Amino acid sequence: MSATAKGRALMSEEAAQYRVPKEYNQAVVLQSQLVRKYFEDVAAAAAKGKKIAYGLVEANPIEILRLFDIPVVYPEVFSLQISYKGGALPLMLAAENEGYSTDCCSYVKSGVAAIPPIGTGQTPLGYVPKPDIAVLTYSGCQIYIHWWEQYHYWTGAKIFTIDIPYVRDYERDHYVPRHDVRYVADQLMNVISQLEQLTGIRYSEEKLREILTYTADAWDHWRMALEMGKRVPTPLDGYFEAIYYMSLITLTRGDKTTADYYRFLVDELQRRAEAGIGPTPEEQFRLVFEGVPNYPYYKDWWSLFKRWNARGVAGTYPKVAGVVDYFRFNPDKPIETIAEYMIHAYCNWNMLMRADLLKYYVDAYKADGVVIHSIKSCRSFSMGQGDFKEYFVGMNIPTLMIESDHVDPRYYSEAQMRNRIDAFFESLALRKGLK
Amino acid sequence: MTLLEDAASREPLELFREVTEDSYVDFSWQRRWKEETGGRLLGYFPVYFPEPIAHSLGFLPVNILGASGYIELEKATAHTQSFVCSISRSTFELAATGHLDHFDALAFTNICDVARNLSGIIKRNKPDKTVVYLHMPINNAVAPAKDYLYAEYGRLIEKLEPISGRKLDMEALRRSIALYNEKWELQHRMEQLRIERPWLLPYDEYYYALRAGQLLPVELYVEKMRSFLSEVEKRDRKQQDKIRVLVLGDFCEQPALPLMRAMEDAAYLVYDEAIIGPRWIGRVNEAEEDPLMALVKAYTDNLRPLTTRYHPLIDKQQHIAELVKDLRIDAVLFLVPKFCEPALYDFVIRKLALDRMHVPYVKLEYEESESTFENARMTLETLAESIIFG
Amino acid sequence: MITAGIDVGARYVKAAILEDGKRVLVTLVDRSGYDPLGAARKAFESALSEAGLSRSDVSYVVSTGFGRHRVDFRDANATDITAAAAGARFFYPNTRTVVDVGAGNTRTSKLDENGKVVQFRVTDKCAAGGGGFLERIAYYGGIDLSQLEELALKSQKPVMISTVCSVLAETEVINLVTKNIPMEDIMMGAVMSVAGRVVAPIKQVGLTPEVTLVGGMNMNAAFPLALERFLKVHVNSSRDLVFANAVGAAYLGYRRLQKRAVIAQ
Amino acid sequence: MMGEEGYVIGVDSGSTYTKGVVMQLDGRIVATDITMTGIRILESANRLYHALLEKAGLSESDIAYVVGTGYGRYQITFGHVQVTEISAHGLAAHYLFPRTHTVLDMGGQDTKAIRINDKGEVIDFAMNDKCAAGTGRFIEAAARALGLDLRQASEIALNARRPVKITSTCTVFAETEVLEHLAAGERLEDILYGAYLGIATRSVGLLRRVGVEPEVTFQGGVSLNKGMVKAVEETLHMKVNTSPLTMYGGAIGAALYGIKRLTGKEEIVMPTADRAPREVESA
Repeated sequence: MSATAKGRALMSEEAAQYRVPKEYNQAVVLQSQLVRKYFEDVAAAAAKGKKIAYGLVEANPIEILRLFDIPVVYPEVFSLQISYKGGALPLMLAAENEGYSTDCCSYVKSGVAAIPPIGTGQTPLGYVPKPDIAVLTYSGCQIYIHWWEQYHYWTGAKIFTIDIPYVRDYERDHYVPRHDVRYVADQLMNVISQLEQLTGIRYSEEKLREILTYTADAWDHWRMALEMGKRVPTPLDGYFEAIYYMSLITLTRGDKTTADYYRFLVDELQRRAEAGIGPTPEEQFRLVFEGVPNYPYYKDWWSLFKRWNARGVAGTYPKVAGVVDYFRFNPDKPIETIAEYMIHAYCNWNMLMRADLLKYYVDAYKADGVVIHSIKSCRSFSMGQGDFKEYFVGMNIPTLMIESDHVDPRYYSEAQMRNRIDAFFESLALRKGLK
Repeated sequence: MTLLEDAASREPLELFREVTEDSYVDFSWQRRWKEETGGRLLGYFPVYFPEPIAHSLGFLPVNILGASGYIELEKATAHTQSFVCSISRSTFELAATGHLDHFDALAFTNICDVARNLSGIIKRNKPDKTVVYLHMPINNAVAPAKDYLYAEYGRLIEKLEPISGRKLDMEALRRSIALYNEKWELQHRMEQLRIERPWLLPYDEYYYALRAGQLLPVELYVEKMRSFLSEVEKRDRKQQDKIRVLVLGDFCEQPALPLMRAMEDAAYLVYDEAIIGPRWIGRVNEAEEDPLMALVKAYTDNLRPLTTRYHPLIDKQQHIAELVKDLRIDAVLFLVPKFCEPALYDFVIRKLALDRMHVPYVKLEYEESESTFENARMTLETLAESIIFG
Repeated sequence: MITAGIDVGARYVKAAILEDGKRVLVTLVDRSGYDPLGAARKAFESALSEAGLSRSDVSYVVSTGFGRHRVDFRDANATDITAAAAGARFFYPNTRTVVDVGAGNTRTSKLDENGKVVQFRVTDKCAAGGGGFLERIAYYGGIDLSQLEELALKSQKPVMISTVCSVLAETEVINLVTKNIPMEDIMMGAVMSVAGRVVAPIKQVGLTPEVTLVGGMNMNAAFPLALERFLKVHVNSSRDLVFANAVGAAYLGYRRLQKRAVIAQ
Repeated sequence: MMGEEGYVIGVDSGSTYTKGVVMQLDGRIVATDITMTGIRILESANRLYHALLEKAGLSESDIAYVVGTGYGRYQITFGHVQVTEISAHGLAAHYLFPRTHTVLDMGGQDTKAIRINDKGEVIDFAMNDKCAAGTGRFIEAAARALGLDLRQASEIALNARRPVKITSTCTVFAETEVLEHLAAGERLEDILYGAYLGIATRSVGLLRRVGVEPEVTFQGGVSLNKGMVKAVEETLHMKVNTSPLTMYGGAIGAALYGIKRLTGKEEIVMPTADRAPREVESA
């Protein structure tokens, strides 16, 4: 094509394929090494006959389970990793042959179909053991309950229940009644005594405090890394890269290696900022992202934004592992701080608080607009996102709504996705006077 | 003549039908009740709610169950996605178009993520409406659950007292519990009648009588239900050679009555989960010293499974085996609302048990706004054919 | 002894006439249009004239399909699944699994050794509309259904198209068209996406050979092949099986008359 | 900068039909044409391109700029530049009806609600979600199932008396509902208009997502369907602008985008001489 009108210079293939130079991109390499080691350790423990626990990302009970030396498998994480490596479709079909509907969450379908009796446990990530116990931390997603029930009836796994009330008072933001924290704390003590009987290990508050000290340190540096998105230009993509960096705060939180990792991450982002390096050649658009990403086509989907030199500055999905902007761990009151951590998972916040958090991100991170990625599988995230759009249109904040699924590849159509993303940036360019 | 005088003179079934159809969109009956009696209106969505608490504070607790296809989903299309159940979308449409404005408070509970988020977006669009979201405990096997729910009901009472203009009185609550126990008892009696002699009471009549129980003042309803049931029990109708079917899945979104009629041509639907909320807890122990704790225990200690409420001590597969045996069931129909994820997961758990017991079953999806039922009729006929002419 | 079967489907009416339950005299197709009863009557009359028979020669008429209740000249009616089972067994006596991909829903059933339906499944709403989907793909591809069949059979590397529902599959075909993928690979991909949506209900009734496909999808030879790729088992398919429901209904009528004759002795 | 003479071609390679328009730099439309997109996008775009030249009596050298839009825009290798059909429909609506602020575009596959400013530039837009795709194709499929051609399917719905409720968002369910109502003996007009009202309700819901500000212009292939226009106006309680040219909204907008690139003009409106009588009184 001959004449490239000035408008088209806003889009560039070079930007779409851009990779951060190696010396500024070690954190993601280190992260995938540590994740691979985590999977190897879990498989080894299972081979030695240790009891395996299944855990959930929201209200992740990892500190308690570390106390009793119980390895934890997170079906949400192995499902998204299988999908990221292109292995989700056979699991969808296998689950649907067993009677699961197309409307069931694709996390649940791949999580159940990957292990016996439906699957074999062999996955692109290596062997994934089935659960002996399943710790149900019902926070932010009702389908967690139904998912854990599936494991109970398919594999006989024993369910340990921790019911975490929703942050639900529409008259007072962030209000958590006293009886909520006491209810969660009482249940934590109940689960602790059950785990004492199961493993024969005595509960030691001193050891829990030590674990929580590492957790708090990793947590604070995870927050420092994410808050670098406030800088103009931002050294990191507060959505697409943050989702890579999010793995360890979930899988291995509570030990020195993880705390050191997030210190290393903050240094690397610091070095990037000083060298003017970022996830794209230049920073033309700054965006806040709401919603779960598309894992099966992650890199292609990301390049639809990179093509416009657009960078995510903040995202709500990484806060599923805990709203790190709002909550801080206090190792001195271990049980209570874990209870409060479990309450402040992103989807456990009500819709008004979620809308306010997004508005805070737009202001504090100086964003040009919001991208809402609605996914068919997850009604906990997606139901009512249309209302968010109305809310932001009312405040004259440009908002794009796009749709696919987070694990099931059958819901991603690139032509439609690209059509909407290009149109959004065309109107955003006009608005920013970049014509 | 006042509304209540007119209602008192009316034939029970005629009143039940009128107030049910009025509750699809307008709730004009409740609006007139509020104007004439000065009482307060509380709308709750869609399954379980502790009605006696609201009643003892002068509220008429009303079960909002979507618009059953009688309203166009225009604002709902803007604010929600299409992969969400229709009852939540039509309930949003009712709120957004002002059909719920005369309700003094709206209450929601944690039955699924869709209903939870619905309460939030209704509050954002109706900022001056009192919206209460109750987190009902799911860890009901442990003692702390009771203290938690007791305090949570306390939070509900704190929100309702300023609207009702008076403090909760324990004796008033005891009287309300007695009244509602009678209502639940009558509804249970009708349920048993459908199980034992389904030919006496067609599905439409059963449905109108059941739904009216959460639309009319309990005093009026109990009186009308007594005379209605005695009339039904005296009916003399012929029993047909139809299979006995257990229906599971319709606990929230309301199946269209013509759909149920089309299926009743082929089988007796002896038990279903429509309007399960009020029938579910059975009885509140009136002998309990503290009536509020009695209400709490009626919830936490109820071991009857319900898809929208988890309980660690319940074995759903054992329960369906007992249900099939006790109700002499020939086949099970999983009637699942489109996009209703909780129902779809319980389907897998229960079908595994039915496979082991070699009990025939079939799954059908429906939407409240459906207007064609040929597929449903044909499916039930085939089920019946394969059993009767086997 | 002459019996007739009228299958009043959502899109097409099919009529079949059977002699002594063995020989199929004639089978006929007509569009249901917006007067299904009129179309049923017309199909029956033209079947009679084609077979050189008059109305009085027919001892028993069984209706089936969507509009079975509205066929006022019937002796009895049978549901699609019962008629499909009888029709499948008429052409392939060892059938134990029947697959009926209709214009609306798709139904699968499992038969015992003497052909009785022991279990059946109806697909989810989202999996419906297989037939209509292929018609639209052909129409907008600027070809007719037989060309679609030809192209699909030629495909070496069929492309993966969504098996969730036909609306998503159509979105995907539009997507693939923008990527210049060979036409035959898109067409076979489309046929496989319809087959893919039928696998779950087949597995749920238990895959017991022989598997027989009944209904309109027999017109497309690529469809049974696509199904065989998923099931890894032979699928009986032939042009006759397009009329399995109508022939099955006529056969049920014949068996009914035989029973009456036995009772009469 | 080019003078006022010279020609621009806009090609809208849609999911179902490929439409094209030849325009002069002063904004006059010289020729329009349409063909089925089919499976080979570039072939049908090329075929259309040469048909346009013939219709306009021009040769390739007269064409200063070719702009592609629609799904197949990246396939049109003979084009100079592409633009999304959302931006294109915005420019076209402003060109055809200058007081437009909200555009409803209904094509074969997607329904789009677009808010534009006083120069036809896109402020905000919303598109149907996956379960509601394929409305244009559904209307054609329903017409074929009822044994009607498109013109009949458009007029016949106008004399509906009691429209049948067809509420499914999904076109597969809607088609089953149409066939079942047919088998139940409902009147043809009532079934068809019932389907149109269902689609209109969802489209107006989509318009709500971007906010409805008069005037509203209805574009895309479905805007030719008088039954659909009536259903949208009835649901919106507001008149909508349509004309024989609104089905070419994408192609016109693409051509206008080319003219703006070449001439630097901020805004282009249809010359009053070209306006049909009805449009003049509303311009």
